Amino acid sequence: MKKRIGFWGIGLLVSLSLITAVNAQDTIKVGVLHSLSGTMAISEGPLKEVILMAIDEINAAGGVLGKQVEPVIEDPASNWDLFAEKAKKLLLQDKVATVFGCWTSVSRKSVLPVFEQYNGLLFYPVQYEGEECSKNVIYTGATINQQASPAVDYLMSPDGGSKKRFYLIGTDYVYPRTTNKILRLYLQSKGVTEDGIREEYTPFHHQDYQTIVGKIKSFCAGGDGAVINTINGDSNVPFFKELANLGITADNCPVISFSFAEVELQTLDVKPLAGHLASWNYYMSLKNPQNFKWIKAYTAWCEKKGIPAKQCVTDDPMMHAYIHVKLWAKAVEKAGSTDVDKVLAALEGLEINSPVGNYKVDEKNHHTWKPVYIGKIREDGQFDIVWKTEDWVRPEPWSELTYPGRACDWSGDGQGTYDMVDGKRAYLSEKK
Amino acid sequence: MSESGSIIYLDGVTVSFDGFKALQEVDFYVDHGELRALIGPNGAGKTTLLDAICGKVKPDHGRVVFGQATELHKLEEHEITMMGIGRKFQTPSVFQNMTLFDNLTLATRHERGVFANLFHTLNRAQRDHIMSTLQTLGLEDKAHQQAGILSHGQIQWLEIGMVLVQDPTLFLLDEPVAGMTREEREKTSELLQWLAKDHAVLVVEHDMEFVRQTADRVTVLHEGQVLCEGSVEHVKSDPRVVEVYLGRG
Amino acid sequence: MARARTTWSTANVPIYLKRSKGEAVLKLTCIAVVLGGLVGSTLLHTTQARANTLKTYAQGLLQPDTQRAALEGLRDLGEPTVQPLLDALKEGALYSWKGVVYRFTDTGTFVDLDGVPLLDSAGEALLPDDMEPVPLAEDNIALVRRILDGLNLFAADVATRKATVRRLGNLRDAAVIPMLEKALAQETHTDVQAVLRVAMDKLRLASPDPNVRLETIRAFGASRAESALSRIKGLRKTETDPTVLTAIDEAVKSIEDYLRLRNAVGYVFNGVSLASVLLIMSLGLAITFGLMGIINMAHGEMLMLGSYTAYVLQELFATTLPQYLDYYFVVALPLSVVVVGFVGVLMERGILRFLYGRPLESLLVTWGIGMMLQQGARLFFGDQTSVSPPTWFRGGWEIMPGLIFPYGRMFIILLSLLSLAVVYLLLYRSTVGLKIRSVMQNRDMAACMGISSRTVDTLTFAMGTAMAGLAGCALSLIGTVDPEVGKTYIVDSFMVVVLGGVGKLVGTVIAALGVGMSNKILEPLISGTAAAVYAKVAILVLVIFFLQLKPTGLFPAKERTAAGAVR
Amino acid sequence: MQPTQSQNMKNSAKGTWITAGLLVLILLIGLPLGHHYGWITNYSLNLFSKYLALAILALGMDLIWGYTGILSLGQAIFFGLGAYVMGMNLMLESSGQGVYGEAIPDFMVWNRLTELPLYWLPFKSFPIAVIGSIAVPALAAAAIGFLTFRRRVGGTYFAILTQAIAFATWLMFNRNEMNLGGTNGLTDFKLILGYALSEPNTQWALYMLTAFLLIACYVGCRWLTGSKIGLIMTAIRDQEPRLRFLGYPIAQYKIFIFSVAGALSGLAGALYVTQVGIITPSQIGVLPSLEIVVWVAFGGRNSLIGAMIGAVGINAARSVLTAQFPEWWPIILGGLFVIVVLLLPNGIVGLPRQLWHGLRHLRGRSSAGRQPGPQARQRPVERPSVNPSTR
Repeated sequence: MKKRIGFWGIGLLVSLSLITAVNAQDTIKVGVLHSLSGTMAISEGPLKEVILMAIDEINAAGGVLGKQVEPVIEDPASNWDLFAEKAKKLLLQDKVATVFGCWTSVSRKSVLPVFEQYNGLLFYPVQYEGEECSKNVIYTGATINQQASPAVDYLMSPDGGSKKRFYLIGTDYVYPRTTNKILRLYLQSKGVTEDGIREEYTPFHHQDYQTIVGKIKSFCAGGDGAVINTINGDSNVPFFKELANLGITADNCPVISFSFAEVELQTLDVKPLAGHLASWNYYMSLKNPQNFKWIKAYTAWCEKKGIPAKQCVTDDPMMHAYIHVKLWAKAVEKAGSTDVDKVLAALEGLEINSPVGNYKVDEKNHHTWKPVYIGKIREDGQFDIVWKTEDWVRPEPWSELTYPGRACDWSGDGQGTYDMVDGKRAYLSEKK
Repeated sequence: MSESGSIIYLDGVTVSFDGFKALQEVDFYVDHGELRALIGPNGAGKTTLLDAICGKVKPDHGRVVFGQATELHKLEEHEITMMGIGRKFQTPSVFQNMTLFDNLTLATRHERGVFANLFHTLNRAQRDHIMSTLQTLGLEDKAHQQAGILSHGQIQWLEIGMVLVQDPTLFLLDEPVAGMTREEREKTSELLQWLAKDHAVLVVEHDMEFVRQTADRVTVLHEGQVLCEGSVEHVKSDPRVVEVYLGRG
Repeated sequence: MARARTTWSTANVPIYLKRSKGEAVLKLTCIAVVLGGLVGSTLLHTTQARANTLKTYAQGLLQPDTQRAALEGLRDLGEPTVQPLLDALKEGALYSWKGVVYRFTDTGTFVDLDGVPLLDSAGEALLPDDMEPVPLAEDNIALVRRILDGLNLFAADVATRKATVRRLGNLRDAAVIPMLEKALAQETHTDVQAVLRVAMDKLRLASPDPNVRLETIRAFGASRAESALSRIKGLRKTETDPTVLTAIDEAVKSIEDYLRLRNAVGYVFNGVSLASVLLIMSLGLAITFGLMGIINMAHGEMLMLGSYTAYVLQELFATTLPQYLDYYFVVALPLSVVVVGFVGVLMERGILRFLYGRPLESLLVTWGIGMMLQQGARLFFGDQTSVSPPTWFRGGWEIMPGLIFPYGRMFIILLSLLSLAVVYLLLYRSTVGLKIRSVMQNRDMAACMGISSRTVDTLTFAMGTAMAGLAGCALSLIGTVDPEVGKTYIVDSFMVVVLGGVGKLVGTVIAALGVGMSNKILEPLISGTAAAVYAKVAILVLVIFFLQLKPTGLFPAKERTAAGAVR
Repeated sequence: MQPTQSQNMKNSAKGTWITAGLLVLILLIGLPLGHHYGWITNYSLNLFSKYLALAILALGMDLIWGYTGILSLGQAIFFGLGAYVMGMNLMLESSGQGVYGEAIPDFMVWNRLTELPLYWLPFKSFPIAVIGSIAVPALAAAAIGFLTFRRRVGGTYFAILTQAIAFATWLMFNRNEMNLGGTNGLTDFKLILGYALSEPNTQWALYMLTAFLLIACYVGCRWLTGSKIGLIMTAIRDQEPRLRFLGYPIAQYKIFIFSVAGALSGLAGALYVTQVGIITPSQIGVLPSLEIVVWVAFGGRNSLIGAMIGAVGINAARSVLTAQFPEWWPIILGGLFVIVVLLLPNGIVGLPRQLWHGLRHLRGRSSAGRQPGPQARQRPVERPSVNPSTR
């Protein structure tokens, strides 16, 4: 039995070195770090597809800097701890030029230290809570002012039913908590009274929403109430079923959701959700030529990959995931190198044509500019656009409400997040 | 005979398992240095009486008094055992995966608390005691073999041995000779008589033969009550006993 | 040039950039056109002319500064034909190309106002890159909305009408009352009429005439309409007229009294409903654990299999005979019992019977099996699927105004009672049950009496799992169908079994009720953002402390050595 | 069957030192050398020392389950507690370096806290954190044991209860109101005792420490199981009632062993968190607890070496397999459970002996070598009583 320890040790090391033995000189390696198994696979799987599709298109057009792009796919299996481990592997062993990946804020937070330590580059495609601005991350997803606050404004407008009371319900993790922290201030700034705001959090996979929906019903009874829903994943099903059963409909108590889109809807029983709202930067049903072309391309890709038509839908994070590959390629060409710092510099203010029309990386804060749409859920799991911002919205990683005067600048000799202290920038990094 | 002389004294003890009264209002005592046999048909409550003494069951009411004034029914099993009451069970229960020696090591009289045993190792005296006990049982050559391999009779002895090394003041033996050959029975009987010299022994036994050659007093239980008590002859001549017990062979 | 907008929010000020476009000249011409259009619309009235005016207004939409005028024009035009145009404008599907206005359609083509698609020479849809999207100015959105509302009030679709009315009713803007009155006059559908009246009542609360307010408030107080409560309370702050004030207080009181009562009833129902869920889950466990001493850690997964049976059948019906889609559930219920029961047979025959008398081992093995089943389901069905209940389970029975007992939950309550009865009869009133119990108490003796203990074991275990299957099928009505669905209630139902004590059904029933009720009574009591969780935890803690008093549960098995717990 | 205790008592000393020596050779000399000459990357070494930390956890599980026969489905609680206590210290060590640049950990900022909760304060000091990461879980274990064992809640009931407790703990740790980071748990550590955790040297030192502690724990456990306590543990597992009527206060012993196991788990947690750099509630719940069981069952539940092999082996396998075909990992793990319990009652280290037994009496009383669980039906010893001509 003593031999066995050695045996295992050796066996382990061999197998590890085997994994690391990936070699191809004349390609540019990029990492894809999305859960392909576990609870997040449902959402993250399609992202991998569009990323590969984008890489395909790039390679077909001759690659970047004349080299082919070679994706290295890792599966962290929806396990936060594995994310860090896999990220390390991608950066240290595969030496990838950039990584496209992560969905949940948890996973992002757990890989962040890795990327900062080894000066890697991560493109993060999902809408998130903001209050972060890493040198090594490009956040293409919406910040709160690009999704949540427009949603509130819509609900408070006569168009949205001029709501005065808001029930904030979410799954208990960083995204809903931070979003609601900011929304609360935002609502107050809009004259919503303390008793007009309710906050509640349920665990992941929570199933029993009887009591909560009961509360919501009486909260909304006045007809001036709305629900802001940041519940994650499968819990939405019992939640909306309960709403439907208790006869809470969109026209007396609309529920606006931030964390599920077409892909998730395809898997849910949509009937009880129909009529309720969502806020995104992109919908599959957007009526513009670029989107139409993109969807066509993706449908073709689905057929090629044998993805059933039912699951072959596009949504906001997919659009961002697709676009940030294109952004990266464009930036690399512009910089003439895959060196992270050069690419980051090239990305500043980079504009690109996307399925939501024009789209650009902010000159300073590593986030992106895009329009915001409010969509009404249809029975077929698609959305009717009921409202859109007049133009693209500037990303604000730091909300004025929580941190007045705080902003983020990586351009030139910018050092990231700073506070304006009597007209001068005080960078947080200097505090450390 | 007075209570003061008794080592164990049951005072109106009743034990019931939902409804069924295994013991009703039993008054019963054993004197120092006495070898008492407890007989009776199945379900008479013999085992239950031993259980009541060593705390395996708690009486619904009544007192179980040990020595002068210790009320056993208020104590935990292990406390009762430490008072000096050793029990051998009807179905032999020894540690089959341990050697005989280890079986006895566990039984050897010594502090039972965790920290007392954390660094405890047997001293020479205790080792000798264990070995000599094994000798008296004629098992010394198997000292370092697994108990599992012993014959049924030997297992009985081993368990008796485990009670021996606890060196209690009162022995409770439940059917010690069940499944033994005649030789083994005689040997056991000798052993018990030798024990009775300086201990009180309470034996539950079906085998009248064995009882006659071993016990000096006999108590007959029937349906949870003491039917009669006395020398083997006296008991045998009692018509009620004949009726309920011997009558049925 | 960048143009900072402050209408967006007072506190945080995102900036909306506008890409600079449009020369002054073009603007001027547009204004001219619009004015011309306005004139035209007032003069000519032939349909042809209308089409033209529509076009001219559409042109007007292109420029920010002429947009409003154009919209107002369209409003006065008050025509169904403007709807597609405005919809397109609202959702950003309106484009201009070479000065012509186009809509981009779902079919991926541009069509002009007459619906003529824009095609290239080959007849393919032409998608020029220099198409200019037409932005809708922030401050015009409300106007567009209003125009569309005006049209929707008379839309063909009832649901649309209702929705529009409700929304207008919530506007607190007395100005819309005439709109509604106009609609009411023309409305034929009774439901919509009712909705219209309520909406108007609500709006009347804002009426300047105190008497109007008074009667409206009294009406609401009498009808105990919760919907008006917050509105009336709000009124209290501003109201000056004393009589109205007293009316308000009375109304508020009567409504709130009613609500208190209603909530109480509601909590009880929730409790019972949860209890029934726990019961139907625990029954199976009670059988396998209580009778066989086997902890079936795969019980949750058995439940999952039940749910997936329902799911698969739904898909089958949806593809093969969609017209009977609703009846899939009728088939699913018994089938899930059969399927999962069969799985139970396999488990028992294949594995568990080698582990009798070693409960810990069987616990681990069943957990392993559960793990495999769970992942198997994940691989096969994907991660999130869900069953849509048959139409007759949608909605619920409004037992008292504003309190609805969902049909789905009521069904589960019934089902749990039913299965309880079945299990009871089977175990205690049938020869099978007699055999089962005899084997469980003394298999050797039973064997002597010619009962095949092996068959009985298999049967009993299968029965346990079958119950789980039934539960799963039923729970798919109110929850998700996913590989982890079993995890949701499994721990609670283990608690129920432990609490109830093995071997006695009544224990299980009472424990289920106890846990369910106390959970649902605690949950509202615990305020804060985590009631659901804390209630759950509290229950677990309570159970643990309860076991301090009665380590063998409420109704311990009546044997001389209480099974398992005390040794 | 396991080697008899008395042989253990005699041989344990010798055997222990031999195995310990071998472990030293492999873990403290072999691998570091390999690393020094660059055959083993930092990454692999770091990974491997994570396995070693988990091996300590497995040792604890083996004590309570393998030796004492008490199946606890809540060991991960104690692992988690240790990890969180240590994590709190690391968190505070690198405070002010978060995204917000505030003195308190980031998650507290978005949980609308302004200063540190009281129960965080003590763990500012490293020594207290170290002691705490062992003491806190040990106390927790003692408390649970006190509530259950004293009332003789055992066997499956104990398993279910611990499972429920694990579940409740998991729920609680997921709540952000606990101010322990909710689902995200504690992460983004920068320093330990002022050394940068990302430094290869620090990681090397941590590896050496882990390996050393593992060996120390192993020796400790061997000593414990070899001592009289070891006898008593086995006795509790095989014949609890008998032992009680030998006058042993069983509950005391169970509580003691359970706490020791808890302490080991806590230590493991503390080492784990420093090297993996994140601890989340997902490491606390029912699932991880049961995984620990399968490590031990796989390695061999009557042997400490077995437990360690199980832990390292299965976790190594996980790293490899989740990289190759992740979606199959749970199925493999579940399959392992079934196979091990059905076919390898003594795990892989027991395999040779088991085979030998199998050969010995072919009329496969395959019950040989099986440990009857605490609740096992007494196998009646029906053999004709031989003539005791022993004199």
